[in-house]
Amino acid sequence: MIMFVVATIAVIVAIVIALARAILGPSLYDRVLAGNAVGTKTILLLGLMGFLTGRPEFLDIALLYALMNFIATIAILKFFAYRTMSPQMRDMSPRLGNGNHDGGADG
Amino acid sequence: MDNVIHYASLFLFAAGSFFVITGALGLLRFPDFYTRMHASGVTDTLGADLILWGMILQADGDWLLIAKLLIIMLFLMFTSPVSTHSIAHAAWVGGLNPLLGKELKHHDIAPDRDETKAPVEMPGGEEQNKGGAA
Amino acid sequence: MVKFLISIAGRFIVLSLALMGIWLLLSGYFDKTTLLVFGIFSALFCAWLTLHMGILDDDSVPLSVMPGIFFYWLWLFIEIGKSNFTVAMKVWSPKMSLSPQMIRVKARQVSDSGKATFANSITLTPGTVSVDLLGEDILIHALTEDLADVGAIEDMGRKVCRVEGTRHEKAQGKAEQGGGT
Amino acid sequence: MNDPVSFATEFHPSSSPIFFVELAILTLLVITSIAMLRMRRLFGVVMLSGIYSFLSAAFFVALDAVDVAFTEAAVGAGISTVLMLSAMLLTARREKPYAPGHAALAAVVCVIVGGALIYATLDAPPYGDAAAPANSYVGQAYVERSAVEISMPNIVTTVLASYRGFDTMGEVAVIFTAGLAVMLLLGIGSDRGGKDVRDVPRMVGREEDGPGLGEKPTLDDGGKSPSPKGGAS
Repeated sequence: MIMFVVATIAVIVAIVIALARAILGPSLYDRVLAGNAVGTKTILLLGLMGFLTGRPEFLDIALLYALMNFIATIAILKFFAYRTMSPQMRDMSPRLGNGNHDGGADG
Repeated sequence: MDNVIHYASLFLFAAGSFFVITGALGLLRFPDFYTRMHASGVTDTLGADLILWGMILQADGDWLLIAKLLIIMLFLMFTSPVSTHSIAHAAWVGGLNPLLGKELKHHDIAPDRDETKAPVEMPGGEEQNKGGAA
Repeated sequence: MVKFLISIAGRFIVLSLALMGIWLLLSGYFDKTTLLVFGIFSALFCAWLTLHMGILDDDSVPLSVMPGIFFYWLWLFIEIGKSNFTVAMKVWSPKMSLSPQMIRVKARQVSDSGKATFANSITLTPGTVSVDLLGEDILIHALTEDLADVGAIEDMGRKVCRVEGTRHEKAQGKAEQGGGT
Repeated sequence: MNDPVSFATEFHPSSSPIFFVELAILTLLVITSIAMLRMRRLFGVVMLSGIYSFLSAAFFVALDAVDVAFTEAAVGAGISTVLMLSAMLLTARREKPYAPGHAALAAVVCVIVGGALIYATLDAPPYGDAAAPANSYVGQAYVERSAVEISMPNIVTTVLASYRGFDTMGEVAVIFTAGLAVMLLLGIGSDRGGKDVRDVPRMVGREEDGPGLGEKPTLDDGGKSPSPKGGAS
């Protein structure tokens, strides 16, 4: 039991940190990355929670999460790369964005 | 035998937790987007896998459970590089420049886009001053 | 036998069986006749859809790389472990002496799935992420100079070529040509 | 409520680790929603709402509501992110500054509605109470009889697909129609739709309220944008 507790605490701490990165930004891609990281950690958290409650059959939902996380990330990035959800708009290449996107040494 | 499995999974959980925290810390500490991406990879690969292996050892030979855990692991193995690559690719074609070299200097090497066409807002920056407020 | 397995009919049968197996694993019911019939029906239907859409090729059911790819994955797991330690040390070291690099590596794989395997392997090993794929060039962002080891990455590429080589003989030759760079 | 046997404490003793997991997730949900409120960049809000649905679905699992969690994961984290991004293609990327008067009004409405909801939960039976109405009348009959009558192992499935079959069929028809309508409106899969989406916003040029695709290519907008969020922070 104690190992599940330790791992759960670790995963929750990791979620907190990733959430901080999602809030701090600074660039959009950082947010997508943080969102993706939170998704991965939620999958782990779900598995751990199943073991904590003694009902690990609920792993199905972790599987679904893995799928959804992937699909959401790909959809978001399609949105950035092509600025559209439909392939017909592919020719509209987005303008080069070039702000000051370095986040400083320690974010 | 039971003891061996117990200690092995204890070790796997400890190591997995360490790597999950490491990945998250890297996500916070590293200086720019491209380097943070590597840190997030640590969580996705080794951290998640170690914890999942630990769970497999704890599954008490319930092979349906083991199969599900293995499928999750395999799925993470296949999807996480694809998501990481597509984030990196989107940032790259969106013109986000990486910090390179020991001095972590900006290098203006990201591919140029046609600036007259389809203007959109900056993919990067913008909320530079937001960090303190949030 | 092998020839049959990599034909369309063989792929169809293998895909249906695999889908049915996954269905059984995820549902966990083996004695409910109604559910089993539905499961068989959905597996066959999905396999038929794949056939109908014309994507039942060797990329979607990669039977020809089957034995070799598992050894490659085993090797890859070890590589992932090693490079994870490097990145983890960078994260915890107080000074974080990073020196990110952008490098280019040739992807000499013949098939798209081979190239994807190579690029994904690069991304899976922490410290290197494939950023762009232009023709045969993979653009890689590496975390430090040590990790930006072109030789090691091309070695990985050769391994992918070898796995793939069971069906594309010329990949071998191509890989050896560019091995020295 | 005044039941001598408190099922809530029996199922969820506050010393149980899952209780702390729930607490942690709830805290994270609060933090996420405050961050969403304070953020003016709509993309960031979409990203955070994706994170929010992931976390809240995890919370549903902690509460043993797995079917709700399934729906939340599929709809909240998957589809709605995509839909909101598609909507952002047609509208602005940044929230307009709001008038303070409206904020006060909204706060009053929120407090009243929230208070009413909290007041309503006071009457709800404790968590996991076997004598609660949801568990005693029809629910019990479903639990007892579905295995015999329908011979499907999953009770939720039997209720949805058999006992409430007509209801479900109607729901599916409605959702299918709605989905078709959305696809027609967005023009997904058609050549014309995509072009229309690009052409219309180009007419408008302003930065804050102009549609994202029509924004003027202001080069140095990057770090020091004089946009509404400056005022908010």
